[in-house]
Amino acid sequence: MEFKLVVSSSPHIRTPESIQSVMTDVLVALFPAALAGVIFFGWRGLITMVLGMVSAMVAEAVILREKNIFGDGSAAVTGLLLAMVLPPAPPWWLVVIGGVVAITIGKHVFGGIGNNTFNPALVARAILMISWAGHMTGWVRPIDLATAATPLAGASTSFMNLFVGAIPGSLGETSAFALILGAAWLFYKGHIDWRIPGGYIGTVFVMGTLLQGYGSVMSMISTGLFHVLAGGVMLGALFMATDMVTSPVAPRGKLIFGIGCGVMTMLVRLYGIYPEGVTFAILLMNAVTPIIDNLTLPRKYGEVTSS
Amino acid sequence: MANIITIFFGAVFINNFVLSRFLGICPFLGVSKKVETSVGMGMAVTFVMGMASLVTWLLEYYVLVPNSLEYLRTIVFILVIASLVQFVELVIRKVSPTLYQALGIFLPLITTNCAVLGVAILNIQIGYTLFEAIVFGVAAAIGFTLALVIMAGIREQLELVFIPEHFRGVSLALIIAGILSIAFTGFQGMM
Amino acid sequence: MSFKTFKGGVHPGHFKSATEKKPVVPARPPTTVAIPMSQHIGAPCDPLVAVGDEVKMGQKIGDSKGFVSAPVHSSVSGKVVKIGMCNHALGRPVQSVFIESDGQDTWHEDVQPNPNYRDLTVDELKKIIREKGIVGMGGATFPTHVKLSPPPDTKIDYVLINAAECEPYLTADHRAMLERPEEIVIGLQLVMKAVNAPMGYIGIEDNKPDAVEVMKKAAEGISNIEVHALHTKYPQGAEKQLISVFTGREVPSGGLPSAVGCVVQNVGTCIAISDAVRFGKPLIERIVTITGSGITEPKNMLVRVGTFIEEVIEQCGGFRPNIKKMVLGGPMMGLAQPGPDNLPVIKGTSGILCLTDVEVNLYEISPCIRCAKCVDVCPVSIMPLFIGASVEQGLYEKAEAYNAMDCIECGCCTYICPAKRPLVQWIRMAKGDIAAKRRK
Amino acid sequence: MIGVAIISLGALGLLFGGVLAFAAQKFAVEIDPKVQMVQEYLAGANCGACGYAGCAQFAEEVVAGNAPVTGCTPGGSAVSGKIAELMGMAAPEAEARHVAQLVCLGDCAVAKEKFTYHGVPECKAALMFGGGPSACRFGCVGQGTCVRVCPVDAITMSEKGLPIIDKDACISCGKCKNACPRQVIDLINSKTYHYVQCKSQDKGKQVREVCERGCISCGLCVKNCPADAIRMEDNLAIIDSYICTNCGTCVEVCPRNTIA
Amino acid sequence: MNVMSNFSKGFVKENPVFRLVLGMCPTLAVTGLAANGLGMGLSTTAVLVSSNLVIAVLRKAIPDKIRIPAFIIIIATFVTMVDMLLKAYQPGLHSQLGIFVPLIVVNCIILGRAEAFASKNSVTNSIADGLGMGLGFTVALTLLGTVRELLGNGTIFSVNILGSGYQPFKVFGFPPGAFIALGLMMALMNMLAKKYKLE
Repeated sequence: MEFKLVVSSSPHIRTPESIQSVMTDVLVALFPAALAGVIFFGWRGLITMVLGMVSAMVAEAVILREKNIFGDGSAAVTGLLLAMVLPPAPPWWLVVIGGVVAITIGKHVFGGIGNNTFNPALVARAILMISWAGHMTGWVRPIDLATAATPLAGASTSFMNLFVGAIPGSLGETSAFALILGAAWLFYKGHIDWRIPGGYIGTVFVMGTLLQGYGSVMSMISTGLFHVLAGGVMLGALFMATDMVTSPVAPRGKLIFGIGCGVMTMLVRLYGIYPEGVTFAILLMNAVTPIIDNLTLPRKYGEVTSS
Repeated sequence: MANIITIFFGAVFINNFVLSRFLGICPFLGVSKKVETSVGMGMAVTFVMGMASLVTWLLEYYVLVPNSLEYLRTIVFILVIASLVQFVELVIRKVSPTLYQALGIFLPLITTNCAVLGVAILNIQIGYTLFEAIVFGVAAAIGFTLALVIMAGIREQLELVFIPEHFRGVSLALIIAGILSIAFTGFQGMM
Repeated sequence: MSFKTFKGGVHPGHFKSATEKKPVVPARPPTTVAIPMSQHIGAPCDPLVAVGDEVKMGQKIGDSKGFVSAPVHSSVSGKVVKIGMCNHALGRPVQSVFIESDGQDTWHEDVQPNPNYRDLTVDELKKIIREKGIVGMGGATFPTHVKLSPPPDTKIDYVLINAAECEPYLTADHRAMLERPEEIVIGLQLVMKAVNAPMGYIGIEDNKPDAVEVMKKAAEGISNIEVHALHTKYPQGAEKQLISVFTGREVPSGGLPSAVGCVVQNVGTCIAISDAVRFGKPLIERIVTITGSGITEPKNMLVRVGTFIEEVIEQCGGFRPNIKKMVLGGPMMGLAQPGPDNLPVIKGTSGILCLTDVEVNLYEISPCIRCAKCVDVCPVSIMPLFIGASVEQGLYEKAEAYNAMDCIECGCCTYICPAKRPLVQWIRMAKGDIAAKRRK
Repeated sequence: MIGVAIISLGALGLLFGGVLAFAAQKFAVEIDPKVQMVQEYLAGANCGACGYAGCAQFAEEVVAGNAPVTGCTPGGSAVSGKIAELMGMAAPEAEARHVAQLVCLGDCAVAKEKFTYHGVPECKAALMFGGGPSACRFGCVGQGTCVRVCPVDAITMSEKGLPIIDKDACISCGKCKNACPRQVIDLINSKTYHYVQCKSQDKGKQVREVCERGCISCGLCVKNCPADAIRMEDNLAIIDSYICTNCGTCVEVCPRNTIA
Repeated sequence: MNVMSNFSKGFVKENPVFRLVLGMCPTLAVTGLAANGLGMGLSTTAVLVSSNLVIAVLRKAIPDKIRIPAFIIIIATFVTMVDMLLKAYQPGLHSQLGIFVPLIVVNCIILGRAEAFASKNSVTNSIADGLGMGLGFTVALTLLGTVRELLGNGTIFSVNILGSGYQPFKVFGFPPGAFIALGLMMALMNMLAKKYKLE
């Protein structure tokens, strides 16, 4: 026979989806929030995001000795996510160090994509936060870019501003509207499950309502809503906690993970010395993900419950 | 009562013995390869640290202080802990082989666990009462167990992936501990 | 219009349009056939003929004493020219009887019609089904008489006919339903009688509305047979999933369908049973779908068992030059073959799939990104990602702990995996290793 | 002052010593003497660096064969040497070194392939399909299982699909030999005798069809060997290492350059 | 095994920190500043050498059954002495090292070397072993301390190196940075060991 055939194990047809396409979908989903960041915080925001992505991608390409700088796209996602949890206008070296730290310590010491235990962007953010707390809390008001405190630190604002994102805060976390828009795309593509964001946001709302919203029903609901919309909960719940690599795989585990993130976030906010706890909460839950995974294996088909 | 809760919460989360006080690192790195083993180790440590807190506190305030022998503290404490552990091990091994398999086999390891001696000395340095000292000892051990189990879970999962050669083993374990330590700083200021 | 569904599953493209409208055409009678002595799961047969013997069509030429086994028959009349090794769809060459046809196709005297087939006793029925070499024709080739002999204390409530044909590309069952609906119903009735089942269901995926209609008509007036349209979802036709869909029961892990009072049969098997019982014809031919972009003229053909695939391909106009892969069976569970040479069609060959570069993408294996899509689609709720990774690291005990043995090898996880990981292949390796360890 | 210290320490020592001595007798449990001997050698710090719960458990696991003899890090090389000796695992270094050698020459340039294999990169997995992609039933499968099992990374895969063994790095552990499903890796001392780089037991004609370098059992080496060290077994030349004088005649006469 | 090789193996081949992974608690805890690392290392060395000496001298006199408690007492005695000496002459360092001075007694290196080496070898060899191991430990601690201090504070032994414009990478001064820095350094050591075939 003149041609040589390929022999492989079944199945012989595969979904067209690939890691690269998944990562591209995530980038697309992040676009509205990134755009909102640029609108509210100007060209400095854009530079921060580009810098974050480029430094992460370059670091990854160097480590993998890969010429294609986009690679599978995961470094771009990490870099962009990192930039979105930074203040709008940090010093350039801060962003570059963050990108490199995320890719090296957050990802490649574990063996690269898929192996990391912790969310690389959040690892980098936490390390930057501990090292350069001053630069990491340089909050500014949208548009006029005057120095200001975040709503979580006591600044008053309206719900409309909270929802649209016209509040001081990290570059990509302020606009709940844009984040939801992007997440809807990921839901549609089937890349994220409702359980993590649902458990997370639900818990934050419930805990905010019950633990801080004293007084009337209205004040309870508005306090809960405030905790959901202010700070990094939306970005964390929709894009950070749902990171496939570092969250549980089983449905029940995902719900537990989301609730755990919510509880931890609210504990830090209400009782800790830090105004915001999303980073710590998600990192902590990342750490217990293997344990959750092992405790929430789904019941296999036809399992004999008791014999 | 509130004081007790503060001591407990503080020792488990805020000033976790392993992750922020650097006590008991050797067993933390050595015995964190399997979740099952780490749970057994944690239980043994909890038991011993509670006992050690009790005994050393009594010795300090009823033997050393009355005789102004505080300078012998290190010697006496380590002697007591070593003997205590060995004694308990011998007893358990004879009395209940099952308990020995689950708990006893970890006991020898605890003699040189600096967390035990550390907790005894800290109890005296901070000046806890007897009850507070025992709570502190047990809480510190629970914190140790928590860190150990989390670490073991992560390392079990990492068995399934290809770790870069030079990072295999302790090196990566230390980096994970570092990130865990960051995550635990979130508890700062609670209580 | 859909009936019910099961947990998990995937929705690959159907790719059935090339052949679903094409009636089954009989293949040219083969000049030489190679009849493998093992065309089923279980003990292989020993040849009953010697080189130089004259055989007739339908003559039994191989049998075995094993219970889980089925005899094989000659599909031509002629002379035995060789008994030796021949390639086999399952990968390893097996002992086969090579028969040169005399072109007469004279039937053997054992092949006699039985007009009073309705009066046969249960034992007689089962005996005929065994003697005529009937095996499951969906691809698994489990001897049918074994399926029809559940443990004595089990009561069978339902006979389910798998007419879902959930594998993409294949249309053999679809055409069989359109062309021979009565025989399917008779086959089902015979199976129901053999296992004393009060109720029979026929399940068809709702992407074949014409087949649903034809079958409903054929079953009209028969009170204990119902035809249902099922969700179009792979693996709708898998035994355990079909049982869940119809009865809501779950086959216990490691158990057989009879444990929950069910027997599942394929459409093709029903026709074969009807042929065997009514006309005494052994299983010597079957409908095969020859399709894929690598074949010049896709067709549904009635092919004799033992016909060389080379000859079948030739009758379909031959391969296109850009063929990359040849698969026996469907694309989700079929087996890729090194080539069409010296490889006969057997009882379980439901399709010959010729794929080109378009379909055969040689993906590189990437690291798992734990997206958990394999967990979502797994119809038996196991953890393909962990089993795969365990086997990759050589940790077979861990693979066992993640329920590798419960895998039905449907291929959903591998199909959906964005990292293109060969999960099923790893799981198969784990199953092999674990089974070997358990035997010890 | 000093007196008090001495008295109290002494009293404590006596007390604990007495209690422990009592307990040791009262609660004595039998231990395997070999375990006890291993325990003697260990550093006894109960540090846990070995990953086991203390020296006693480590000693047990070593005797059971589950733990490596080098596991005791505080003890260092001296301790591991002694344990290895006790366990009868001391490597005899006096004898000549046998290193892993590939005994197949069938790279993609000289050996035919039936099909292209695609899937799990394990030789065992590739063999499940029609007996593997290589047309030769005895040749190297080329999926690199040996590369992955080598503990010292001494094996790499060439571009032509054959493993290359770094003989200096090889530690003669034999893992590659055991892992190879086709058994085309042998531990051979290539300095003292020659060997045939083929495992095919097929007849010459079949070998010619699938490979340019395989042994075709022509028998030239057998005829020409001055020491009568070569015999033909199952269509394959085999050189007896005890008789081979390392003269090199067979290498010269082999028409397919199969002998090295 | 001669005296020289007993001495030198502790530096690289069997370095207690990087190769044997022992004595991790003080290694991580006190290396925020290079000077603390040096002080801790030297204190440990002093205890290690003295206890090795005494144990080697007494190795035939101590009954086998009670040797471990005996060793512990000897070690604890020296630790207490070092504790007192530090308190008297280096009060600053003493308070910096804090609880980790008395905890030298449970450092696995010391008891381990006592049991595995000093109790079975001559006095000279034991001193060489103790000195080598101790200095290897000191070097490792100082190295780690230097790296952490430089990155986390811009100084080495409190001498400003990176200039006043340097914005310190403060994480290396805190517990998480200790873990991460040691982890990275250990990976580096693994790489070097592999390269120079020190397995």
